[in-house]
Amino acid sequence: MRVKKECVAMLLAGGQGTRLGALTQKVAKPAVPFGGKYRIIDFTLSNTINSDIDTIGILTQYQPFELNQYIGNGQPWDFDRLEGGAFVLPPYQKAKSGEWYKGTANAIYQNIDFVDRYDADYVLILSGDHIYKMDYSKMLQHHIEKGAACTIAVLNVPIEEASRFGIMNADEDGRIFEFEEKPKHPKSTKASMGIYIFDWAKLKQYLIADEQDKTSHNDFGKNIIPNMLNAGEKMYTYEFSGYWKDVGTISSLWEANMDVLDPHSGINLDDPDWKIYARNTAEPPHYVGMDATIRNSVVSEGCEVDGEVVNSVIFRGAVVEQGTVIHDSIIMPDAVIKSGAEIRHSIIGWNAVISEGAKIGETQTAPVAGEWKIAVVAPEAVISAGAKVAAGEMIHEEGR
Amino acid sequence: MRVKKECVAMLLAGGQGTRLGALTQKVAKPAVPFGGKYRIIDFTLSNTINSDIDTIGILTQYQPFELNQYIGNGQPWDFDRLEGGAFVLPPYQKAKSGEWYKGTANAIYQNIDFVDRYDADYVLILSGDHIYKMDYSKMLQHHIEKGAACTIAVLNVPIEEASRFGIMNADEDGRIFEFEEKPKHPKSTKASMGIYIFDWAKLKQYLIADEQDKTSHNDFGKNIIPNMLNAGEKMYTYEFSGYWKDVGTISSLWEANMDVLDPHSGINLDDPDWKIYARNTAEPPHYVGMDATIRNSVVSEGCEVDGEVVNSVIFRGAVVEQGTVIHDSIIMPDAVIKSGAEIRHSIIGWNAVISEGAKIGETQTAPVAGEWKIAVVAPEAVISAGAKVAAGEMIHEEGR
Amino acid sequence: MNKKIVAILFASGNESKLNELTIHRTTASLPFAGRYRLIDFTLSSLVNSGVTRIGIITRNNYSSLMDHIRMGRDWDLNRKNSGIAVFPPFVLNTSREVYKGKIEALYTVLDFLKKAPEDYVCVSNCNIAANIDFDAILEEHIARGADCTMLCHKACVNSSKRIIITKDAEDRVTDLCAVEIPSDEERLVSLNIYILKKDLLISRVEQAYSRGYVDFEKDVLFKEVAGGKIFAHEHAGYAAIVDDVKTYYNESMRTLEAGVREELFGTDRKVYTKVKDSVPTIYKDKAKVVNSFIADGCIINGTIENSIIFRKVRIEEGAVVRNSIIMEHGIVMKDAHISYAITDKQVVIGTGRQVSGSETYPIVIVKNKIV
Amino acid sequence: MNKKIVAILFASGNESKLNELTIHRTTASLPFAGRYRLIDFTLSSLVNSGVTRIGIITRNNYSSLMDHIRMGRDWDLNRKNSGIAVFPPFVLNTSREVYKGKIEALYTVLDFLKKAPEDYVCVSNCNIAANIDFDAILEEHIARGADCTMLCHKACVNSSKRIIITKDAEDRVTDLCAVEIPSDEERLVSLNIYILKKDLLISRVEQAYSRGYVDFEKDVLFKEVAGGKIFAHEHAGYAAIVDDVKTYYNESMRTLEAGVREELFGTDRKVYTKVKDSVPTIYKDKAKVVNSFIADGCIINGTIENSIIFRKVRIEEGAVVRNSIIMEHGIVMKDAHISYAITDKQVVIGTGRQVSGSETYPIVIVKNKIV
Repeated sequence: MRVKKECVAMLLAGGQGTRLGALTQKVAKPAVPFGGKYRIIDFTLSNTINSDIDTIGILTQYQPFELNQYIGNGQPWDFDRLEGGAFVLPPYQKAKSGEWYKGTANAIYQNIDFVDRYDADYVLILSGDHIYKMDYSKMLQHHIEKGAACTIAVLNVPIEEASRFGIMNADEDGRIFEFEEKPKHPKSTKASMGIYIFDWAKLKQYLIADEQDKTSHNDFGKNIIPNMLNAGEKMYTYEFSGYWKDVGTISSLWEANMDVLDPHSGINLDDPDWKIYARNTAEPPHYVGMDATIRNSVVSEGCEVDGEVVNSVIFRGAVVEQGTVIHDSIIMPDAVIKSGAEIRHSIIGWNAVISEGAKIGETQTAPVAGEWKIAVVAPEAVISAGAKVAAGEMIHEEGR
Repeated sequence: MRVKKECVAMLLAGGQGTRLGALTQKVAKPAVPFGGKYRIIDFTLSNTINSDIDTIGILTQYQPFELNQYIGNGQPWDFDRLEGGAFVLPPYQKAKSGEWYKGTANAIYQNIDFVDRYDADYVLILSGDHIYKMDYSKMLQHHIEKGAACTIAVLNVPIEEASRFGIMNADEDGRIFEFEEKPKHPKSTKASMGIYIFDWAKLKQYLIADEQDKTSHNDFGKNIIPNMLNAGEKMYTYEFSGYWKDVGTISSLWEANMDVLDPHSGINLDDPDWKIYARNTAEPPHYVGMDATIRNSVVSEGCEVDGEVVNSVIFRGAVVEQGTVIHDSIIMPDAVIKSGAEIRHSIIGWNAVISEGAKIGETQTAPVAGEWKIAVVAPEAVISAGAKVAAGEMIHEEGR
Repeated sequence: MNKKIVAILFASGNESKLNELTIHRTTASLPFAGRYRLIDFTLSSLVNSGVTRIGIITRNNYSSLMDHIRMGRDWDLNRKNSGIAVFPPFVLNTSREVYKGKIEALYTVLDFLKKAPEDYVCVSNCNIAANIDFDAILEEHIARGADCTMLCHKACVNSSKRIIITKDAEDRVTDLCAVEIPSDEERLVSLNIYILKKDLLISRVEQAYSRGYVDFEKDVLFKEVAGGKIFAHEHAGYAAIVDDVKTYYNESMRTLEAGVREELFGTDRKVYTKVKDSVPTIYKDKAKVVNSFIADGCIINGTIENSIIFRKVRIEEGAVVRNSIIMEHGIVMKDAHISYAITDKQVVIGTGRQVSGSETYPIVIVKNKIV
Repeated sequence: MNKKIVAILFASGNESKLNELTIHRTTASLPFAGRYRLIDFTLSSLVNSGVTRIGIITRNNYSSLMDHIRMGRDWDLNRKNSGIAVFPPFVLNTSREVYKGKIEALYTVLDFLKKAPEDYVCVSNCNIAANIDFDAILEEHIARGADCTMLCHKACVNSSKRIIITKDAEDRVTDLCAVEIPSDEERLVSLNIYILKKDLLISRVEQAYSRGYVDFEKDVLFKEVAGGKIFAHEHAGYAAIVDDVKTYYNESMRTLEAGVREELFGTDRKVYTKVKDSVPTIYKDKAKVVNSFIADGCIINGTIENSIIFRKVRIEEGAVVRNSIIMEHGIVMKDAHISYAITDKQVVIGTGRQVSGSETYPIVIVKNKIV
């Protein structure tokens, strides 16, 4: 039996997020923890279900177990539907051939059968490394009203930053006439958010043609979008305003976590009309000890905190012993910070152990050349007693 | 969070089941329909959950969509557990490398992380192309009581057929001292059913060693089992008695379906203590028309039958028009048999259309050289009006 | 604007007229068409139209209904932020008194309605068997600027009370009247399914409740006709209102007509029901079945004509079932004959027994009875 | 032999002594330890011990319990062939009379017990907070050839009635007595959790019911002691019986002790509860929190000492909370002071208000009240 779904979402979970270094050594980027109890992918998954789209394929060929296990039956996000739901889709063999995903477009190409199975009219392409809240159903409505072949979500960025983005040049009605990838002299401030809605029948044509072009990078930004523009397809921008952050670098991941602490940042996680779901791990409430000082911080379930925590995000199950100092830092799930340790402007990976008296990172007052020098300790790493980790240093699993 | 599971099941769903020809052109063998409303994999999945094992990895690199969509959130088999459940696991890329499954052992090797994630003590290896009902928890108990490194389920076969199987030669206590693959002169009648329980820590060692052996076929039967025997590991048989059938060929698939009609075949699908689950498709009851004759047959939901159906299995949603004759045949889901068609000793694939007056297959009274000459019409194929298909012929998707 | 529908269903209806069939169940959970309960049709129509917030108001005997619905999973209604809510029949939290009419019943769920983000509401009974596209009806409702759209169909009034609609060429309802006189003339009969703007319903219910009114149709709807914004939507396909034994029998038998089956099941809009994991039906050597609707899990070795056979029924050799409805787990033993009968769940007709009613007066055999 | 356990839980207990805390709920659904309901501990212990067939006998006020449990999904108990069954409190299907004692209550579920494939049964109240490994206890029970294993712990009897166990060196129970006299002496107190062979329980309940007995402990258990096959199993970790406001307060405060938290939560045996998708707790600039247990979703900008704070509580600037329990959605507004108090759900303590009880007599502020 085939069940029709008007719109199917395809999430490009990507390969190894190399810019996140030690944090993505063992997990795909979308599985990286965020905001005290979430993972990055929770935002896209929650947006999708909140937009009434109940079928999503998550395309990854890199370490899918963590994602597979995390998503499980999809129930935490309400994706445990009779038909549809959330599927992790690594590459597979067809009757005659099989190959790894070559690019973003190729990943969709290889999963044409998946989308066809749901007889979808539209396909929503998402990426898995952005923190934002967005109602895709409004974008879909806009797409249908414009009769577009493709609609691209755009964000107004400051003109001085525009050259870091893919910029859409569109007429007054929002119809795109030109697309420039990281232009030196940007003509507009409308930056692509990497969120596309396509007419599925149309996209399929372009994917098949693109696959036959041996010179193609099989990439949406480099090939599919320019090809469609050149062919004169009706392509429109859809303007998004609100909090949006690419968390593809250590510096931006840290910033986005700090935004959770800032009531004016615009990212409100506690909106009953737009809940962000996450898999629950059955932890007790957190316990705050006799010697604790916690200010301007987020603390999650299962933690034990008995030190000084200021401007920091403490993830579930973390242990912060007596006499520690944690400032402007992110302590990921189940990390243990032993007594006397000092942590400033750092990210401590899950299950890492910072032993007694270790000093991680340094206080900073402003980013250097636009980037914070955040010290990173890899998941599972052990930092021995009294050891020092400098600002911006990255300690891998072997520890120090 | 990691949740311990005493035993994790790994189902080798295999590659393309070439011996099933047209039936597995577009789906993996375990997804082939069986017994009126089931698929082959329903038996292994139901056995697993009925044995209180709630975590199963389904290893396939061939056309996983159908299986992915069929298994979905696992709910029909009660696999929608908080932790664990049913996962379709195609190959994936690790940080440094990625490759297709080379053999049965390599498929498990590539998924070591999956089993480790559940901290399993034991791993149950299953294959996806057998029809049987078995309580694996009893086999596990036997394994634990014997303190075995490996336990292999065996079936007593007639001595004259023993040379078609992998034969286990064991002492009185059931300890295996020799394993012969398809021996010319079998010394025992204990045939391996392809169902193994291993101590996971032990199996992991052998898998890692096997992976380093460049000459290995990375296969359980050819490499892992002989290697463990040679090393003197404690390996025991576990005797199974009851209905068991390999449905890897057209002839045996047909036979197993016919067994459903035979109250003495030993396969009782309607056992409240050992239910066989399947994904439900919300069809109405079947309707039997004014001119129908149905005898000694199985008819499932959603069918419309108005012809003569004798000794046949009619799957859900099939339409059998007036004036047709269906004898000793299997009509898979949503196939349409138009008026005046005659079908004998045949398998008609799902969604196939047999047009007016077509004649498929011929009456047979006994198998030739042990095999029935079953005519097969591929899924989705259309047989035109008046066309003839001979006994044993296989018609592919293009139709006739 | 949230152009979506929240639904309120009344699980209980004319239980008194369904006699023995509703001793242990509400009308909503009455078995119908071989494997369904009546409520399945309304729930499935709603779900297939994208309605996922459904409140069900119960009156009594609702344990069979709760058991059937569970958390709504079989209708894909096990939702985190919507899904099925079942309301007890008490007007006030503290009271022990059951609601009197639809007005009071609706008054008990005003909070639920107010909190729902949907702007439209569908109010329906659960004694309807039909496959309805509420999406299309809502579009029509909005396009017409209607206050209320009443679903109706062409039918003869042949037993219970029905509301007859008179409408003009633009489908505007010009008159409503309740009749009870059987007649062979086809008329436009209300299905008692309404689409309204949610705010309008809330204000009308509050007004009516405060004045002590109880009957939604008579005390609210009939009065609104004058306003000229009540429209009728004629359901084109098959629709049945089941509210007494006679309509139950007749409408069941109509599901044997190809056209009716097509209209009820033959669309992309599936009818969902509680999944029971039964095996396919087995026909033995002596089976002779014609013109019948047969559910899964049966074992048939006798003769069946013009009948509806529910799940897990056994018809033994030499048994003859004609023009009858045999519910789940029924057994018709060797050489028994049964015609024009409705046997409830787990009824056993003993070897050689004869049971026969007549077309105009089918016999009902109550649950668990051994004849 | 099916060496597994089916469980029967009594959702209701000493409601009368819990006063205002159980107006709207059963003891089973009493909030405890920041994010749990009392029944979560028993359910989780059972599930973690591989018990998946659980019958819950309700008495009254069970809608909050039903709402909490739903289909048991949060405890992984949404099973096709087992899972949670909730039983209404009626002795007979047709009767409207609620059961009188445990004997009658158990009599109502005899069918359920007989159909269950498990050979052993666990009978428990739902007013226990403990993390219990029933698997190990069952093994011990079987190894000893016990008729009944009674769970108990060392404690002082300080308020309600308790059953005191006397046992010999082999843990055989030699005497049982019910006492109500507060005492500072530690004794072996029954937790009212029993493991029995299922067939034995069924026959004892049938015998006792037919003789008109109502009290399981007095009329069955006490008499069995003579047989010499009742054994005691002393639970080594933390265990609390919550049956009046004083024990509720004291046991809540004990969860602030590191050892108690470790014994209740610090194992691989997780305590599950209904998932609510709340955000982490936010500490603002003026937060000063020590020795407290704080659930998710709170916003804290005041002082908290020695307190239990449930989900979604707001403590405003200048507010001081000491030695108190603040349940879900509570608000302590600017400069309000509260000590030795238990505030139920959605209680608001207004700006500058002062509320204080004493250690021996904590104040209870009922649900939804604004102080």
